[in-house]
Amino acid sequence: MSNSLDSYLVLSGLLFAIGTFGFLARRNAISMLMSIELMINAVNLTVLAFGAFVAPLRVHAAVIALLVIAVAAAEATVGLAIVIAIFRNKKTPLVDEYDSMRD
Amino acid sequence: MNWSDIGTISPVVIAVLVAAAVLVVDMVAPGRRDPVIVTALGGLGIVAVAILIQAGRSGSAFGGAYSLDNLTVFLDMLFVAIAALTIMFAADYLEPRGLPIAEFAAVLIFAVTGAMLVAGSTDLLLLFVALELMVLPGYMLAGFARHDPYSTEGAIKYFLLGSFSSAILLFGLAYVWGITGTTRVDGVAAALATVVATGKIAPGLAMGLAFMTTGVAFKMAAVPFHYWTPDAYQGSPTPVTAYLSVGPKVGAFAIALRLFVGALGPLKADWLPVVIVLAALTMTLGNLVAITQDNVKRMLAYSSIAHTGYILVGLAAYAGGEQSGLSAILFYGAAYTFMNMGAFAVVTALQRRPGVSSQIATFAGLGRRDPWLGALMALFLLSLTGIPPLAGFWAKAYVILAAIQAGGWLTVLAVLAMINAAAAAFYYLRVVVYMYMREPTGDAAPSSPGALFRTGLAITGVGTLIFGLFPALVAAAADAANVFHG
Amino acid sequence: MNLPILSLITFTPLVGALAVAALPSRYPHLIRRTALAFSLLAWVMSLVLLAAYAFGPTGFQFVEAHNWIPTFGIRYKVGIDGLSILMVVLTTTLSWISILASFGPIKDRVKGYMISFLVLEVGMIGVFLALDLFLFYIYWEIVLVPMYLIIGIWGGSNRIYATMKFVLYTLVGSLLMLVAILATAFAYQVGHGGSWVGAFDFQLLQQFAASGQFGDAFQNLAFLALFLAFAIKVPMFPFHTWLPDAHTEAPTAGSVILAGVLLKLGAYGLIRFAVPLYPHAAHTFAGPIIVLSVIAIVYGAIVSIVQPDLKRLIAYSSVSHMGFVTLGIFVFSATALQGAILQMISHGLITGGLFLLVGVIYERTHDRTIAKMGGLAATMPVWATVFGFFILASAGLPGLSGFVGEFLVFVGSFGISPLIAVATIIVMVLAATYLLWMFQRVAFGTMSDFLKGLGGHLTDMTGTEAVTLLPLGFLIVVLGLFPSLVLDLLRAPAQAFLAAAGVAVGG
Amino acid sequence: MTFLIPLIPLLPLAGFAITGLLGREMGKQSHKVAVWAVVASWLVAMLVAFGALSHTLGFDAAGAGIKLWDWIPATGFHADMGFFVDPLTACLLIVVTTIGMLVHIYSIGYMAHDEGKWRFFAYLNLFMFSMLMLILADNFLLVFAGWELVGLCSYLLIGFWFPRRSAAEAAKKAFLVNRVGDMGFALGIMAIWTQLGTLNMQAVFAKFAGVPHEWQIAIALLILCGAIGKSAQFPLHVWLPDAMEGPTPVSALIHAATMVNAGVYLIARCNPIFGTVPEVMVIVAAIGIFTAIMAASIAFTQTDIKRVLAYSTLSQLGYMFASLGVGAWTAAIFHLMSHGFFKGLLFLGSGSVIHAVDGEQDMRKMGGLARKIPITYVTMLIGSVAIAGVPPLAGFFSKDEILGGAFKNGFLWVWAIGFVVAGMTAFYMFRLMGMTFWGQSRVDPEKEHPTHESPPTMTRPLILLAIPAIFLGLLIGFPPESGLLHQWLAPVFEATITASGRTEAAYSFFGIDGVLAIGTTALVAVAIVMAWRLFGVNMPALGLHAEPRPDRVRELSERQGLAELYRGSSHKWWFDDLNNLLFVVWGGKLAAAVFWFDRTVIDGTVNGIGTVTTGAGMRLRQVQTGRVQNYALGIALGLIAMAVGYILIAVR
Repeated sequence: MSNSLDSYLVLSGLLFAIGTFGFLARRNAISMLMSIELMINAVNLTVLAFGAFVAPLRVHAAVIALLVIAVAAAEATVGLAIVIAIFRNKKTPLVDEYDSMRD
Repeated sequence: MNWSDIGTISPVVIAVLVAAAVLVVDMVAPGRRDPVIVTALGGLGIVAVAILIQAGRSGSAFGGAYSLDNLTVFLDMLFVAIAALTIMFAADYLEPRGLPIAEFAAVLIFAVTGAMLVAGSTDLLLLFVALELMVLPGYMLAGFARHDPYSTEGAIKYFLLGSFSSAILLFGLAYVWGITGTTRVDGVAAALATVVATGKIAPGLAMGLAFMTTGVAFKMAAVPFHYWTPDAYQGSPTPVTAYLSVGPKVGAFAIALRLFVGALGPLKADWLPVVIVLAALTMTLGNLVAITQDNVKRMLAYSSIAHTGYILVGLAAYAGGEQSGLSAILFYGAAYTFMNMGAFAVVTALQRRPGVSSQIATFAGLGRRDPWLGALMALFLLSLTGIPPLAGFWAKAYVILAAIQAGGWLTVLAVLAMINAAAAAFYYLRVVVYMYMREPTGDAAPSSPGALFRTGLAITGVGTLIFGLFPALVAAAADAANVFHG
Repeated sequence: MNLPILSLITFTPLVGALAVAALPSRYPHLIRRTALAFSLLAWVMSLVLLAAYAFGPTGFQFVEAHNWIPTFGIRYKVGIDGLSILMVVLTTTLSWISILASFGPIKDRVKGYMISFLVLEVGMIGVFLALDLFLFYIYWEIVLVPMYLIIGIWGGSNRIYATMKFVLYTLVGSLLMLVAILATAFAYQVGHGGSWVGAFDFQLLQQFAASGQFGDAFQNLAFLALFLAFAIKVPMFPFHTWLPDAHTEAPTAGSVILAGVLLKLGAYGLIRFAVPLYPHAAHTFAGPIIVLSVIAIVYGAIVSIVQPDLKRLIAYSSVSHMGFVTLGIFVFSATALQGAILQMISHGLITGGLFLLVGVIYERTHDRTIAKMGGLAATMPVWATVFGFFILASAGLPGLSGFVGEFLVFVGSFGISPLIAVATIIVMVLAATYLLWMFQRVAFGTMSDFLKGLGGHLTDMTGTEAVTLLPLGFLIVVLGLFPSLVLDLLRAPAQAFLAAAGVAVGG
Repeated sequence: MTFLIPLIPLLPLAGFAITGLLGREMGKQSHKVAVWAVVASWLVAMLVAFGALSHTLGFDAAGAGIKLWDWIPATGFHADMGFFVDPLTACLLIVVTTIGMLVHIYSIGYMAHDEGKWRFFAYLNLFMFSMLMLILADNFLLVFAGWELVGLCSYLLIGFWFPRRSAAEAAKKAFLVNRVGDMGFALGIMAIWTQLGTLNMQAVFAKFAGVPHEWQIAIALLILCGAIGKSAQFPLHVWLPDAMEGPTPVSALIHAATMVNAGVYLIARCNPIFGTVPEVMVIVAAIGIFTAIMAASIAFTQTDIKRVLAYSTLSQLGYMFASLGVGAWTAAIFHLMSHGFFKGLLFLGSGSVIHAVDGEQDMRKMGGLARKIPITYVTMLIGSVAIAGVPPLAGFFSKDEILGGAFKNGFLWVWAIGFVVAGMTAFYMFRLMGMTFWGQSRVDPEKEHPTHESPPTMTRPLILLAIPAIFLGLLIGFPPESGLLHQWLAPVFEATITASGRTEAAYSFFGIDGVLAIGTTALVAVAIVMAWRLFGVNMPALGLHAEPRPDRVRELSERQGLAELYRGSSHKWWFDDLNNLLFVVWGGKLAAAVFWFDRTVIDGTVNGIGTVTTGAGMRLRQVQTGRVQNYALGIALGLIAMAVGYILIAVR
């Protein structure tokens, strides 16, 4: 069981689920951003697991993982900027208090 | 990378340069509006020329990751038009609010660059990266009025949920890649074709499909992944809303074409039921909730959800075996761009003075206060309703025809779409009621848009009309852009 | 003759609308006269067309066809037969009358009003001329918008509810019709090896239908969709409740056109498209439709009796009168069909006239409540006389046009099944009841306090008002005495209709 | 000379058009055109009638027609605009144009002071046109057209004084009740077309024997339906008494002498149809004779002079129907003609009386008028004697023929009731004479105008009408059953009578006919004397004098057994109340209920769909809570659902 593709995929799936749970459960915008990072890293783990166990995918895996990390970084940058902007307006990082628009 | 690759992606490259040039011009002459606009629009003009030069040609770049075909050209032109129109409408809105036009233009053009890259992507990885290039500037635009609590609130919701869905999409992409062993769209298709030929699809692939569908459905604003739409649309500065309602939406459908049709085409029998359900839910919920809205921006947000539903009918028709469903999607996208941007433009015009809300009451008596603006808004709304001979009518007719040709459940979907369209008339015409059948209230906003703005309005108006009177032109282009024939 | 006279007639009002749009709105008189001039021009041209029309042969004349959207074989194709030319003349006649009748009452936003009216005329003429299903559909929808505006902007106090109801109700029907039209064209396309050429061409489609190539199940669905759209427009029981609201709130001329032409669009659609394209389905559903028609005739009349508002009463009476039209269509008898068409025309003339006359009163009293009226025969004798004339025409007095149409429907239905006529004949009494009782309360008796309070405002009809009613009255009498003028035109269409419906033509 | 026929109706039509359009401007002269039009029409009609009756001037025994144009040439249906004159038509022409002309002349005086005089004459002209079209029409549809048009004119003229609410109500009632009958007539015409493929009357009659018997019955019943309405027979008789709201010349012309006879004319005209269905003939007879006795019984107690005459008209029309029913066709037409003249006379006379007492119609406020308005008195007395059936005046001969026909054709019950009615007729007529002309004056002495005789334009027509009331019977009805009229009408009825198989025994004065005539006359004499003794008489020339005895009248009306009858009679046997309850009250409730259904159920459903849609939208929009977590949860749930869906699809 250990050290097989499936076990890595299960692990990465769990990581993704944890990230999702974090995103759903946390109220702080920064924490939610971190949860998303966790989800993206779960994807990276998946990618790398595929690369490690499926020979033809090896080269690609590293490239993909690198690009995904880059995108995640960019996303985090934009995200933080927005979080700062809204923190200035609302004086709170708790997203469930951002509900002036609804229905 | 070589020179030929650069040539193939020249529109994207030029667009990036235009964005940079806008920033440079703003540095040279800070705070001056006209040079920025001239640079941006002129630059976009050059991009358009570059795209048109490519019309009819085909080719690929980056070893097949990017492909130049008629679909790319069609979508690129649409994106350029969207960018140009947004800039035309934005200037009059941003200036009184002290928001920097150059930054806006640059970010917008970056976003469009991403969208153009999406249009040409034939590689899963490039597709994802391009998608992020398209949506990240979008988040920034949504929160562009950074001192406005509504704008930032919309932006954070958009951003958080958007990133969440991006991760989901990415997860799905990873699985597909892992199972098929390639990121190239044609390679994926070929691999999946053998999977289909050998029998059932693995649970892993099913999971991948579910994740990808969710991700794309989110970007399209399909129900039940639409939650961000009303809030982001309402909060964003109105010109941004105009952009968001068409740019990322057409971009999302571009992804759908490249990913679902191009790569996952062999599995279409599997995703067809899902798309049918999504389409039915999307148009119905969008319309039902739109009926209850009193804020025109929010109403148009729900309306855009409903239109997503109609467009999805075209995708479903394709999956149901009718190729022209894809042409219908493209036609719809083009028609929707003009009429919906026009509608938002009128809202923008009314909001020229800061502090004016987009409540429906601000439209009271518009037909009398400003006959031209009122008439144009009526034109856009009637087109959105689907009254012939306007653009929106042909878009619907095209989609419905495709659905009917596909037959079976798609016919039921077509009927549902039409019932929805009738219900939609209620809220579109409600605005007409306010404009023409009610007297102006005291605090109704004065409106005197500038020349640039009026030019933009004229373009959307004429476009809505021309698409309606001579639909054959656009239909032919959309048909040519449907590269998935055969 | 190579002159595209049909297109000229169709687009003359459009040119008029553009001309009016170009005029500054500070010259309302000029705007009114321009609009009237163009509608009169269209009218004269339609009369010229009538004169040039060859009576005898079946088939369509003056056909014009141009490709429009070749990808789907959608064409701009127009042509006339005896049925459509009558409807066109009715439309052009009522249009200029309506525009003239609006001179006084419409004082606000004259320009928009006249543009709406002229565009409306384009749509109405187009519906009657179109021989391409898609073109037909487009004109059908074009009609909707100006009427929506006319009721919504220039209507009464509850106008927004009424106009929204009108539009939404109509749209539900017409959008389903669009599905059916597209499906029909597609079935044709499949039957022709995937070629869209001619897929929307009515004549080709009808040949296709005649050869029995539309499946029964398909026919049933498509027919029901078209039927719903047309039944709403007619309006047939139980899809009629938009009509009283729309009529009550519409301005006078709007009511005239609504009753005079718009309701006829539905009946025309049934005759021209729904039955010939789906004959099998038409026979399948004929029974229930006949029952609905009979209900509409009697029901509309009964409800009319207790209406407190003049316009509402006439609206419900329209439900009753239009029931004859649908009845006449679906008994599949040449006699009844001719009667139905004649009834369409005479209902247009009579009800149009009644609405104009109610408008005359409304102009002076700003009220239409029957209970507030009384004794107008003494105060406004000319008006009361003319009103009485139209009321009697509406009640089906022999010698006037309404009688001929209704009687032919009766005779035709009686030949199919006496039960239909027996169930329906009670309307002779009911119609007289609601009309005469209304007339009695309005015109007879002594002046009500409400009217006395108006004093000198209660002047008799003006010259303009008389001019609007004169042609209607004239035509009612002429068609009552010489219905052959119309019936001769209808012989060929009636035969074509029955042939398409697969019924042997008797007599 | 058939080309002259269209002129007969067209002249009054032209008169109507001119008077209607220009009458207001003509002022006092507004009657001129109308009157001359009718006089001209009368001249032409006389010429045509002469031709038709003498079989000269292009007419033969079967008559002659002229077709003007194809009226309704539809596919599968055809009706002409054409006229046809035979002896029956000619008889009607004589009655209609003559009385019509006299009424026109009478109206010059009667309406002289009315502001709406021009309107009145226009309507009268229109009526003449309609009535003439009715009797001249050569096909059923055109008859129907005339049928409806006379109904319209009746409506217009009853409601002539429209500010009076009762007049407007009566006008509407007349039209509506007539329409009830017309429904049947219209269905009958449809049935005829469907069965025979023609509406031309001569063609229909020629082919009628070939129609299936059940259809023959149906057609006859439906035509009867129309006739009942127009001739105000039970149960559609309720409109005629109310119709007296119209000006009196109208009552004379339309509601006594011409229009109400249309039903009789129609059945007589359709004798080839009715001849084939004896079962329907019995119904005709029953309806007729029932109406006769019922109306006569009501006439006993009415106090409005015109209403008495109206019920009398009902009763006499009942006679005519009975006559038709028993197969005494010629007798019916004979009575139609004689009744037309003497009832026209009586109505015009009553109009003169009313004119004299300044608009009063209640006989209880008259009395003793004989000396003040002598011409009116004498002519009305002649009319009363005529209608009572005193020989040798017109009424005697015609009534005698009817009763004789009933008896001899085996309808003993018809004869028996008719016999009683003859006595009743004499009684109520002399009650009328007594209350109006004899005894003491009860006229309100403070009347604005003193009681005065009417102007010559009014009295001359009375005199002119009195002549036929006296001599018509002798002229065309003598000798009985073989007089001039019988010769004239023989071609019309011969075939039907022969086909019926009743070969009537020749008239024998010294046989049964004589017995019947003497019996009837005796009864009439007794009835008249009874009336004199109760309501008075004063004819010095004949040495007759009796004071009215209101006390005895009251006593009789309160006597056990008679009181109920009296109440029933004075309440018109509650027919109006029943109709009011059925049609006005319950009918109104039904209409209101249907309207409620329309608003609540049908429109309620429409609005309900809107409400439900909006309500669903309101519910759905609550999903949009504004909180990102909720949204994310929604997306996650959507993702799970999607995954489940795909798995299901994958394993299917």
